[in-house]
Amino acid sequence: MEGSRRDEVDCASIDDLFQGLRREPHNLLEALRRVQSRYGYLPLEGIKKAAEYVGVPLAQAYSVATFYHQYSLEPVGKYRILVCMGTACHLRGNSLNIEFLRSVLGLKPGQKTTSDGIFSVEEARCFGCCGLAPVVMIQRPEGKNEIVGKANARTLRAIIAKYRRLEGGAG
Amino acid sequence: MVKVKIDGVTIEVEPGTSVLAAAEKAGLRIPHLCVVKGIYEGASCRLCLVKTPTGRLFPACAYYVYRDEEFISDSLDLRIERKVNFEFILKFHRMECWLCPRKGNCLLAKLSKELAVEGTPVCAECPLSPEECLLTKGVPCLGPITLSGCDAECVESGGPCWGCRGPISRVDVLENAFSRYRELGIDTETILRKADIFWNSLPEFEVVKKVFNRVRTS
Amino acid sequence: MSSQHGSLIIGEVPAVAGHVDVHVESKEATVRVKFSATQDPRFFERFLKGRPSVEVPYVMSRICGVCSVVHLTCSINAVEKALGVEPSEEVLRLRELAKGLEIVQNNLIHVLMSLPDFTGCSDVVSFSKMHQSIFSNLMEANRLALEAHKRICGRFVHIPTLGVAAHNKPVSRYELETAGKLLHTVARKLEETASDLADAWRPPVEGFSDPAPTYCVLNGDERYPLFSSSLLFSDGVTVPVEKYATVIEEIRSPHSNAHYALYRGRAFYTGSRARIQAYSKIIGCEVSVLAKTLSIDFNNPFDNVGAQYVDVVYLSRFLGDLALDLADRFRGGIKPSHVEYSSGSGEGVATVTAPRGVLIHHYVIRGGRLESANIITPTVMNARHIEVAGEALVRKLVERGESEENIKNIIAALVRAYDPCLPCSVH
Amino acid sequence: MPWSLLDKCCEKCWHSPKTPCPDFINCSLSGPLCHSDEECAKKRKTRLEQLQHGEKGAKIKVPWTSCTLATGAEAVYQAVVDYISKRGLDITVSISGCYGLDFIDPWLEFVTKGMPTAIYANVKENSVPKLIERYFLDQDVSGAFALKEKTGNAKGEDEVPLLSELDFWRKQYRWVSRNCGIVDPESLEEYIASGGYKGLSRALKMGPDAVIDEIQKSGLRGRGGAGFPTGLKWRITRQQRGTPKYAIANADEGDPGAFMNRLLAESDPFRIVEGLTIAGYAVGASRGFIFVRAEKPLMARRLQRAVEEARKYGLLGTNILGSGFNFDIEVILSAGAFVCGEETALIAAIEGKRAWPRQRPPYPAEKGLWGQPTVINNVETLAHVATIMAEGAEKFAALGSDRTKGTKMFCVTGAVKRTGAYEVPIGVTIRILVEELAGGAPDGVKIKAVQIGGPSGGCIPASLLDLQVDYETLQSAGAIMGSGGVVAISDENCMVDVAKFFLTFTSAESCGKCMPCRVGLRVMWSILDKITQGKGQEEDLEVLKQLAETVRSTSLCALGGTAPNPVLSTLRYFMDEYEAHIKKGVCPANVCAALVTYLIDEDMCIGCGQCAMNCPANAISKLASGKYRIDQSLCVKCGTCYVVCPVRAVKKTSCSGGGGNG
Repeated sequence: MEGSRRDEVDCASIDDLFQGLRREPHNLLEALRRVQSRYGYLPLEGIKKAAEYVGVPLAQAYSVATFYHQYSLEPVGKYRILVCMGTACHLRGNSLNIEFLRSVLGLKPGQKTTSDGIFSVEEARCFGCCGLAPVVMIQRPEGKNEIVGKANARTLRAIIAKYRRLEGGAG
Repeated sequence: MVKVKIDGVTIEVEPGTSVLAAAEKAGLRIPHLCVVKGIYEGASCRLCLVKTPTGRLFPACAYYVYRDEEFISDSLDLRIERKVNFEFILKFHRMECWLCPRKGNCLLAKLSKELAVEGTPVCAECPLSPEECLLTKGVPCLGPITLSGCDAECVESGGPCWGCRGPISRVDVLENAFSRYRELGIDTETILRKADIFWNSLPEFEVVKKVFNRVRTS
Repeated sequence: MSSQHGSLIIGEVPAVAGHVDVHVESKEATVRVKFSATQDPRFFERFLKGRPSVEVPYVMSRICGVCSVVHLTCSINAVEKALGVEPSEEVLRLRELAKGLEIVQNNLIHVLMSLPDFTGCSDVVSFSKMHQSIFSNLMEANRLALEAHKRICGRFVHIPTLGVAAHNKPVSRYELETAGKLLHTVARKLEETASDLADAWRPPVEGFSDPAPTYCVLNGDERYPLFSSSLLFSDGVTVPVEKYATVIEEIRSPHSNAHYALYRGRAFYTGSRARIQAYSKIIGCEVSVLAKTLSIDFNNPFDNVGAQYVDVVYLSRFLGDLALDLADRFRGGIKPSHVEYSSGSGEGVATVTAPRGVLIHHYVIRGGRLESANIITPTVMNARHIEVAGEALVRKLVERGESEENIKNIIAALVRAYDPCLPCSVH
Repeated sequence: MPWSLLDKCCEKCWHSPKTPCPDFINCSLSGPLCHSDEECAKKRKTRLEQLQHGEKGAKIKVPWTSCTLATGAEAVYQAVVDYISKRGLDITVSISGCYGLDFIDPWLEFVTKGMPTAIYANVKENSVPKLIERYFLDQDVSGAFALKEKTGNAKGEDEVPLLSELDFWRKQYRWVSRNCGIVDPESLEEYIASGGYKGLSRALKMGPDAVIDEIQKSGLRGRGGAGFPTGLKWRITRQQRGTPKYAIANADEGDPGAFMNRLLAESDPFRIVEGLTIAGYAVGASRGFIFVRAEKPLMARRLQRAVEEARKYGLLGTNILGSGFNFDIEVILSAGAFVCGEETALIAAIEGKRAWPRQRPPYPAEKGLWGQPTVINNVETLAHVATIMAEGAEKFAALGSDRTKGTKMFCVTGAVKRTGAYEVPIGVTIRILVEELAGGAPDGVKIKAVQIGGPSGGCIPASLLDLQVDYETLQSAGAIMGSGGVVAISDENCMVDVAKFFLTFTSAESCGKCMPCRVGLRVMWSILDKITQGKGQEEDLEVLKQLAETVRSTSLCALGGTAPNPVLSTLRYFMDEYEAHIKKGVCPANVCAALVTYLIDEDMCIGCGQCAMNCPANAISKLASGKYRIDQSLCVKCGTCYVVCPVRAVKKTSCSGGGGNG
């Protein structure tokens, strides 16, 4: 499954991504972000192109790509469930929520994405919505985000069921 | 030229010299590990810490002097900080010294002796290359499970390690050592019996035995 | 102890290694000196039971950190005898060399430690200040001896070089030659220092003669014996080592953890004083001249120190020649070697010349494992003799009206003169 | 598009980015200055009036920020627009920032002439028509949350309190957040109409040195956490010989529990752009950067838009307002790394490298971005700068405590009734923040500690709530002011778990460059983990302390240097909880999973089956009696049943030796 997703990536026509971006090394972060936003993750070919475009060695681009949390070198699920791990969210029970999500989705330790590639569960840093703690954010493939405030096992189960239905209906 | 005073020794150096370079110029030894002049000067290992008279700590390798300044490079608290930091370094170092090409010329082993940190096995100091290793000749050598610090004198004079300095207490090292013994067909019972000579009453030896038993049965 | 009655305790006589208390009790003209080692016994003979015979020597060498090589070689020898293994000739020679080197270096240190007693100084520091040249010469000789030792053995104590029927360290011809030359230098240095030393020489008690003049040495014909198969007593009796038990009896000291060895129920002594007397013919005149220079009275227990000095000079020459000879014979150096043997059963007694005298290791091995062991160290042999000599000495000193403080110092000096390496008596 | 204040009033006005007019800001408010024309003056007056009440005399403001969007402001906005177009009402709908009062999100503000301005709290999209009808058609304000002022001619006015009289508003001093929730954050015109860019035009007339003097006189200290005097930092940077110089706004607000920078940038972004421009002018920089945290994309969009707007009207670019000062700003989005908040790491990130901090000195003021002198200020600091330059240093210096002047925004979250961001003069007590502004603990729990300063801060016990919040006082109590996040911790939380949580955070966020931070924090974490599993030993605490000290004093940057603070402060104030875990194997707050057992109280169970349905391990089964029971051998202690039970029949107990470590 993951393999086939990888193969889909064709980075030949990637150059249009970088339009309007100056060819300066300090634009590396932005260039990588654009690659990621197109493919959902950073394919190696994409990192190469980005590095080439801004004029830094591939090694540096790779070191940057592995350093920041927002970049992912592996394909992620269609729906990325980001569980806030901020203080307020932790204190109000997000550590329980993430365990719940993982067990409901049947994720093994170290596994991020469900085997059908629909959901991935990740820890995230504070979204700045601490007033609504605990917060879970679902990144949808069309680029819109759904923020769920005051999340608990019940609401999360409902949300997963909702997206499962959506998937079931589509395919 | 500016004057740097380190531990009471005054050294005249060009402005922009690091404290470490100034100390080396005066023949003072400040332990350091990560710095390679011109290649890496990121001040990562935090071993070359020096103290200003006001008590602030700086890494000597990345503190450049532009005016007359004074530093202390050796004091009890500095030693403790260095020691703890060095223990951190060893904590996640994969110590399979018996297979390491740097054995016998290992900076970590040297520093662990210098900083009095118990961590590396005798193999780290052993002058024999991995191919000449006594273990490969079937000699039951206690090197892999014994604390270094003796400069591997026994191995140097031809005999196997007898474990004079006591057992290493890191479980992962012991496990690796066990599998190495087994790989080379050395009876671990012999090893334990030999270790029993000097470690008989050491509480740490119980750890060794426990680990060996666990690995054997698993 | 101003009157005829009283007791005196000399606590913790400082020496090279270990401590010993000496209790002096005098009661109606009978004086009793009690030599009591304060150290706890370590039960080497007991806890080695059941250990594989190969390991035994390495552990036995830990009886004493000062004369580890001697214990090691003796133990190896005993195991070999028990198992009937014959090591090759060069291995035997290297063993002699290693052991002899230890005697040289060891006795040198003993001499240095005792010299304050013999020059009227309170301690080594003041001795080093008063007799700077003697001190620096002796230290230099010691350093050279250590250097030679390192060349042959790799490290100073508990050498892993030697093993049962084996030699582990490659010794190159260069190393042998260097060791030989160094040893000759040691001998020369000591000979040069001798006259200076003679000037400074003030034995604590002169004219005191040994009340029990029986000694024991290894029996050797032509050559200074570092190993031997028989013991020689001063009354002319020669006993094969296997039969040592018929003449030497080891008993527990009634008042301490130390052991006594008695020769037919009598106290006897061993050590350099005995060796120089017994081997006067082998040693030859050059060294005898040295003994004259130092005006050694072999009948005086104190003069053991002087005898040691002579012993060191002779041994340095002897071992230097041995090393050079080996270098000549083995032009490519001596390779590590070992003789294959099956771990069998048997009984073996080995005796070697130790720095302080005669050392006996006696093992019974069954099925490759140690069944029983008996070790008689020189200190054990000397222990009773110290008491006997001490009693006579105290009587003499009290007659002379010496102060209590003086008596204390002199008794301590006597103990040091015999044997500064006390843990061996408790093992 | 109607005529705006920023447009030319007539042919005589000559301001454009290419031909800047030094009096542009003053002129657009109280102009025209270069010529006298009744018409033009009237035009401005009408426009100002329009801005306040909407072009059609009525206006609905919908807050459009991350926090309100998360509670459904988008749907509310849609409902408002739909309803207005359906009924054909003459009402302008505009967006605004956020007051920082999270507990009323999402809210709506209704403005019309002759009526008191009303705020409605927690609006649902289906209640929108009713609200609009009642306010605009019936002129009835009853049901509103608060009013801005009273006019005496609306129905139900007496029952609704004035906003300025409410506790959480009255006790605030809104100095830097004055525009938050009031102006449209995407409109430069509204910003200028509310007094914006006065500071910059004043600064440009004073000259750089006078600006630095002014800031020094105000006593402003960096609001990012360390509290370094801003004026001094600028002076040092100005004195550096190297050119070009750079000015950076640090908008990488990463502390969990702190969102005042997000709030400022989303509600009043121009203030930050103005502040950064002033900073650039004072130090002699030619380029500015705003480095924004990746997790806050709206903040970046707002700032980006503000920069573009300012550039459009000649407030950025070459020869700003005719002063000869050239300055442009680039907004850079991070890619997610907490350590970017550290200034040297931030510089590395801007350069397009890994965000690895480097050893200071040399400080960025000497060698910063691309080796050039660089001034880095926190977003809040820069907002203060713009306000100080507009209002004058004296006014600012009159606020605050003896040692630290001015105001500071604090975000109070956790176990309080009214979570939100509050601006208070520095020197008020923690009690005022937590109890008076945020309303204290929710019913049924008690606040036992307050965590101040994010992962780098410390936990202060409830007994010390009367401490003043300023840099020095907090430091002496083992916390730091940090960026100003205040998290109230109730007695339902375990302090050991809290300390472990912060270490989880900091050790995951450690950049990995230096040893004490990379390894030390992990080792400390594993000790705490051992303690929370009930396997701790007494000597662990000593080791923990020693490690914490080493990590603190030898780490390369402030991340590692402050990361042990939560551990040290909990060790200092909550030793009893550590001891309970270690000696008795009990978690007093029933939090640490390994020490807690979940049981269903059969007397209280109503047999609804929620617990069994939600149990991920299928450990809950129905008994013959219709009640439920947990099979302890299957229970994974996730706590789901505890949360979902509608009647709280699931109980947590922490019994001795519950760790099951034999």
